[in-house]
Amino acid sequence: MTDSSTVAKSADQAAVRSRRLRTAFAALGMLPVLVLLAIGFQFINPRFLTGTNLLIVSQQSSINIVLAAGMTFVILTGGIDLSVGSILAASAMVAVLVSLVPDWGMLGIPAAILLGLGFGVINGLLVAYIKLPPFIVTLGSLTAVRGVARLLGEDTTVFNSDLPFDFIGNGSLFGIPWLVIIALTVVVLSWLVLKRTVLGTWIYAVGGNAEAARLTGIKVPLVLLFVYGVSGLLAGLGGVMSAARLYAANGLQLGQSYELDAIAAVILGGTSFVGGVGSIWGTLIGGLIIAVLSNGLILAGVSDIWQYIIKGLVIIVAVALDRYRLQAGART
Amino acid sequence: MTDSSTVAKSADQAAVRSRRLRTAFAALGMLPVLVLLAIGFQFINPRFLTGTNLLIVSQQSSINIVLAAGMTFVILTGGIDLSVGSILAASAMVAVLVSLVPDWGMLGIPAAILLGLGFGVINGLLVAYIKLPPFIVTLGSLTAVRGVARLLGEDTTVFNSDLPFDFIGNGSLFGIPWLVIIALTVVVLSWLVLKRTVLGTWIYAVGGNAEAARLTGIKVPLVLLFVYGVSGLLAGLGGVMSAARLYAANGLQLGQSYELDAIAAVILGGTSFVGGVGSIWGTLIGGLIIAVLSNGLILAGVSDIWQYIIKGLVIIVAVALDRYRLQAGART
Amino acid sequence: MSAAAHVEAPQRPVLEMRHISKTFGPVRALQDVSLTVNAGELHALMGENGAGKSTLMKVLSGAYRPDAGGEILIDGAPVATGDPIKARAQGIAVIYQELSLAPNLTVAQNIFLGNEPRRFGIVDRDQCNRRAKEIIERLGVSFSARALVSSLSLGERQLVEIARALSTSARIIVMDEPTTSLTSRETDRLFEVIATLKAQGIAIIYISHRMEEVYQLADRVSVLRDSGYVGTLQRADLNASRLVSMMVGRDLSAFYKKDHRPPDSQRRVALSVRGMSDGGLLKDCSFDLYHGEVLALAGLVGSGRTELARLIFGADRRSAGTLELDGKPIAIASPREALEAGIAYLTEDRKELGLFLDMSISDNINMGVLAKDARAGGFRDFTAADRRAAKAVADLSIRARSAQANAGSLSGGNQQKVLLARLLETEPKVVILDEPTRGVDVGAKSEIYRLIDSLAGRGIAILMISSELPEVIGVADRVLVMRDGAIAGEVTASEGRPLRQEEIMELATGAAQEGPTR
Amino acid sequence: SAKDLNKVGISVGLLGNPFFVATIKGIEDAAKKINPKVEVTSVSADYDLNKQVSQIDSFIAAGVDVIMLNAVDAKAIAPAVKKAQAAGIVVAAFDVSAPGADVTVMTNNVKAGEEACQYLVDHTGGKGNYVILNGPASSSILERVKGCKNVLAQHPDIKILSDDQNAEGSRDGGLKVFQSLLTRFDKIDAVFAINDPTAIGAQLAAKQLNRSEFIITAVDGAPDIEKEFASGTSMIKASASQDPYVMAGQSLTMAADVLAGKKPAEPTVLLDPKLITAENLKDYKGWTATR
Ligand SMILES: Nc1ncnc2c1ncn2[C@@H]1O[C@H](COP(=O)(O)OP(=O)(O)OP(=O)(O)O)[C@@H](O)[C@H]1O
Ligand SMILES: Nc1ncnc2c1ncn2[C@@H]1O[C@H](COP(=O)(O)OP(=O)(O)OP(=O)(O)O)[C@@H](O)[C@H]1O
Ligand SMILES: [Mg+2]
Ligand SMILES: [Mg+2]
Repeated sequence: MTDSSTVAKSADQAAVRSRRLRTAFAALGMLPVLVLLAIGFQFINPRFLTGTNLLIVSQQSSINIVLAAGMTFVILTGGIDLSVGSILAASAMVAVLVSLVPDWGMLGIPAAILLGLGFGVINGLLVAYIKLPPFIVTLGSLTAVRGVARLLGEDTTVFNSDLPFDFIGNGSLFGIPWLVIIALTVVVLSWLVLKRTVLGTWIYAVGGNAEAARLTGIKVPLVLLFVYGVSGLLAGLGGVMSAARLYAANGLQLGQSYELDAIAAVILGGTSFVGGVGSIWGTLIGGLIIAVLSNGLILAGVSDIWQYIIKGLVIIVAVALDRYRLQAGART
Repeated sequence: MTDSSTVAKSADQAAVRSRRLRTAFAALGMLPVLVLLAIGFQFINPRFLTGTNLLIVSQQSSINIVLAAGMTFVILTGGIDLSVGSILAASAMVAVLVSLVPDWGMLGIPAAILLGLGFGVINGLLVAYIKLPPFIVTLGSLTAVRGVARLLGEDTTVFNSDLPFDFIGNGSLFGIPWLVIIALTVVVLSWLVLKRTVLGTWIYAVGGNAEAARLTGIKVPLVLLFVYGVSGLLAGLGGVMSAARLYAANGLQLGQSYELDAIAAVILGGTSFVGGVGSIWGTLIGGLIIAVLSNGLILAGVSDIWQYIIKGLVIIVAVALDRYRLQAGART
Repeated sequence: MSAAAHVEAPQRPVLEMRHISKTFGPVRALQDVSLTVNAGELHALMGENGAGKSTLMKVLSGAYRPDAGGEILIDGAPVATGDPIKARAQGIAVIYQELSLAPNLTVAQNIFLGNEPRRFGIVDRDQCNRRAKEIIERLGVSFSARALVSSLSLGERQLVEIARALSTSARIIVMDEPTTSLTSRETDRLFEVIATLKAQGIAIIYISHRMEEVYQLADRVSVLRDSGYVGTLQRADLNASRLVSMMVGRDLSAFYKKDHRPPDSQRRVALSVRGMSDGGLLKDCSFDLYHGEVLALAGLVGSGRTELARLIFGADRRSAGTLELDGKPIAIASPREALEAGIAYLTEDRKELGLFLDMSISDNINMGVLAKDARAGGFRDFTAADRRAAKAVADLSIRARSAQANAGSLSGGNQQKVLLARLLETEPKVVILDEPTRGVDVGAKSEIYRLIDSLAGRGIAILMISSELPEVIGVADRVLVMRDGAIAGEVTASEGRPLRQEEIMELATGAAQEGPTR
Repeated sequence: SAKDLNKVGISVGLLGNPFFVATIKGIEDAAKKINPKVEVTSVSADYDLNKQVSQIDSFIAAGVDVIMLNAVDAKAIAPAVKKAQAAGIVVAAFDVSAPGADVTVMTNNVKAGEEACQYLVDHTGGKGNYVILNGPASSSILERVKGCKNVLAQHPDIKILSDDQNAEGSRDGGLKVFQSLLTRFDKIDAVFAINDPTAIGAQLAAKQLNRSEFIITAVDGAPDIEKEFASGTSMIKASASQDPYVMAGQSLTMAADVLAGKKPAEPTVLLDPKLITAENLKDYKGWTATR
């Protein structure tokens, strides 16, 4: 008895250790691809791996990473949020408009974030309680919220060259741009919620088997409401970041097809579309890959047309490499 | 024994009949919504339900319906094809370019369709044999094929005012525009394939449970290859229709975000995103709803901004109504 | 098997379900059913497939809301219906028949799902893992609390589900066919746990199609038939013929059937398996399967029986091993090639790997022969499909509203018959049946046994994986026993010496080498 | 066959642009002057030719008298124009030409590019490293770049470092693309941005990276560029301004004349851009000025 249980125990520990290793490796996921890309670009243009340029890349990726973090929550439950680009536009409009009101200046930030949260909650209510398909709900709000964003500025660009919170978009702390600090904070907080809290476990459970989650007494609708709320809130934060970066916002043009970039970051990062599987660190790396591609191709002097073609191919090859790596490692 | 079996048989027939009725009703699905919308618009502008305008609506919806038919195949297997808009653009470019070659004129049609098929097959190979996630594969080709389309015309508009196959875009047969005839033919053929052929049943099976399909001996990769091929081919046909309608094509602008409209038509039509459930008739109605909305709102004189907002809301409300109707009929 | 202690149950009803009805659209799954369960008793619930047992339990657990008119009382007080959270708060825990685990989470996370030990909303992972480990050790399992559920075999998943029910401080535990994928060792452990639970005054509602279990455990047995309540028997009144006639309305003679000729000296090898390995658990498995024989593959949960079957069928990639069919080497790299060669496989996990739940029963049955029946141009022959479906529904007495109903609306046992029907339509030479009677009622079970017998009689070679030893002994001619991914030995019946359960268990547990453990 | 102006349909490339908002206001005001009860519907084609053709179809069905057309594609819109005219509708093009339109009023975009780049040449002594921040390939943008290159080609000492990057005509795109171009090139002397938002985005990038060795010019004269000039510290020195309000209004007035049976003497009008700088800003009437 004692003997077999110690054997079982040590086997158990070995299994746990190898599983930890494997999950760490899986979470790394696309990191090798990112590194390969960086090395490749460095060969073509030695300015790629300079401090300034890396800061530029991280800054350029920051808004997408914030959106993609919210998207990770949603996709983990098996849903999708197409409306983030429109919500970002509406929130950016509000951020600039409120900042133009005398003495209200900084209130633009909470106003924009709350607006984003509001739209997210509406999405969530429709998905969770009226049980509509997430794709249709957020496609509807993609369109409707875009209309609201345009309405807010009466279809023109609103701008404020004395934006009180412009440090967010253009300032740094200890040499690190605020945009990057915000994005990393969002990623770390998301990781905490997803991996350390009860709610996080529930999110994974809903994505893995919603019916089982319901039967164990998890309030599935509340979980769904939460993830769409988070996605909306982070889109609102993205709106603030965008406004602070550009000192301006345009209801129609801003954030067009940002949802595709955000979803691409999430899926490149290894999160499964069917829900339940994935990690926020993967999303971070996915977002960085997208930004590195855009920046690196310009640095390499590739023309706009060829940038399209190469970007498309790299995305496919990256996932194929990842698939190959996983297969080589372990079956299934 | 005889008694019970006859009873069973007649019960069986009754059940078959009631199931047929129910599936017909479910396939009708959004038809009530379509009718309601039409009546509403007729109230606002009596020109809505005139013969000319209905022809315009059906013509405007025709390209989207052709794309959505291909998308129905893909979504039935649980996949997605984001690249249809880009493939449409590339095919339209080829259709016009080939038509400009002296004596080749009509060859533009097969050339465009074959190009579409080719891109679709590449998507299919990547999904079926390299087992990459459809979203990423087609997001990659959305970008890469867009680059190819631009490259084909060196970023300018190609134009042929003597397009030999312009009757497709602007002619009619017995008063019915060719565009509409093509779209309906595609829908009927799709229905035949999906509901009457072995392949069609396999498509539903793969979408319903891919692993079970494999264990039943179904060649899952071939089925996947087929559906992405069909989607590409129909996108190529859409390119021909678009070129014939416009006498021109532009690699950058044409077909932008058409994939969203096509997907919206499919999902509005009641096809499930997880695969295995849905019908092509639903897609037809979904496509018509989208076209009626666009046309009706212009006829009603609604401003562009409010068109966005109303369109978004109507999409959501339509699906909510549908959900409510189904719940009233039978729970689950 | 250890005999569970039967404490004289105090006659205090802890649960009363009164006049429960439940309809799904046109389907009436329950009609005016009432049930009373006392504290500390094990109340068995029996009935044919589709009688409504699982539905009744889902009403109890709040997964379904009953139709108006019914009520549920706990300790004499009515409680809310249709709310899983409230039901759980009332101390009701359920082990569902169709496993309801999140495959992407670990064992420990699943056990405490919705009930996580936490501090300020942060999961106490150490406590979670530690308590999960305690619970699963009580069940005597071999997997880790931190293993992903998706990496577990079906039997192991069932144990996780049981562990989940034990983790709550429930007063009423429903066990809906908890032992369908368990072998006798795990089953014995479960029975020990059940005895302790009863001693603590916990009421257990136990659903099973295995008569022996019910005899061994039950204090009272209630029977459902055709969605209605038939009656309740006291332990003292239990006897087989009475129970069976209550369930099916007629007597069942000759439960196990073994009419096919046991293979004689001129038997021909149908399938010869050599050196099968998967590069992981499975190591060098070799055996011969003869025409007209039923060869059983026994072993403990997780011993690798399913994996071996899948390798033979080409469903997984093998690292080594060859196959010969009728003396000719065959290369099988996919299930399709296996089916074309004449090897068919019935999966143990019908919901995940077998059925197309959203498709009709007819389509499910015909799925393997669509191409064969097709008309020119790949068009389907619906007449042939309807004919096949109607025949299969009649032959296997599949209980369904119609052959056009969705497979997902069938009860578990009937789903199993649909899968069997599909397999038979392909007219195989070698049939691999993985837990063919999992969750199947007595009547259907004896029909399946008869079917297996007649297949063998027609010269078809049958490899049957089963965790139910009486079934193995009753049906098989020969038994291979697996342990830790290898074939540990073979048990053969001979003249005057039938197959013995003890012998199989010794091989399966390795007790033969290590000496007696108890 | 004189008709009254009762219904007007407007289709523009992308409505969310302040430029087009000004054109619509110009059209509405001009139309109200002719008939105070006129109905005006404006839609955005989102730079999709299919969508624009559908919108024209819908306008035909709705029975408008005049279609105010900002063509998504200067060549390919021809068949749709023909169809509308066949239905008895007057088609008036503005900002972008449309083949066969009854009247056309547009900015001379080649000239706009020339003026903006001439300013750069004048202030860099006719030599140095130039960057052209390009945009989506529409006819007006192609013409601006063409005009710019006409000027630059006369100065052999000018080197064009980059002209094939698409900054999407937006602040966001300008910022992103120019950040990367600044990393790629150490020394830039002059930048031509195809419109004002791109220029402002480029300036944001320069400020972030502490680069100030160059000057920027653009085309448009949008409200935000006025603010830039007013600040006095801007790196953007000049913008070849258009007057969308006047341009679109004039197009409608001419269309109403055609509707009333009065053919204009000259159906195509090219409006010259006006180069605005910090110095002459006070004389400039912006897009949003009340008129
Ligand atoms: N969700 C559902 N929709 C429609 N019909 C259902 C549903 N669930 C169960 N049924 C029907 O209700 C009846 C009772 O099913 P139930 O699962 O309760 O049977 P059971 O007694 O548990 O059978 P088994 O022994 O096979 O598990 C069956 O006829 C089944 O087809
Ligand atoms: N998909 C999988 N991935 C990883 N490991 C798996 C997977 N499926 C099964 N296993 C492991 O392989 C081992 C053998 O499983 P298998 O299903 O062959 O056992 P079995 O003897 O059929 O048992 P059961 O009675 O539980 O079905 C188990 O320990 C299980 O944990
Ligand atoms: Mg059951
Ligand atoms: Mg097994």
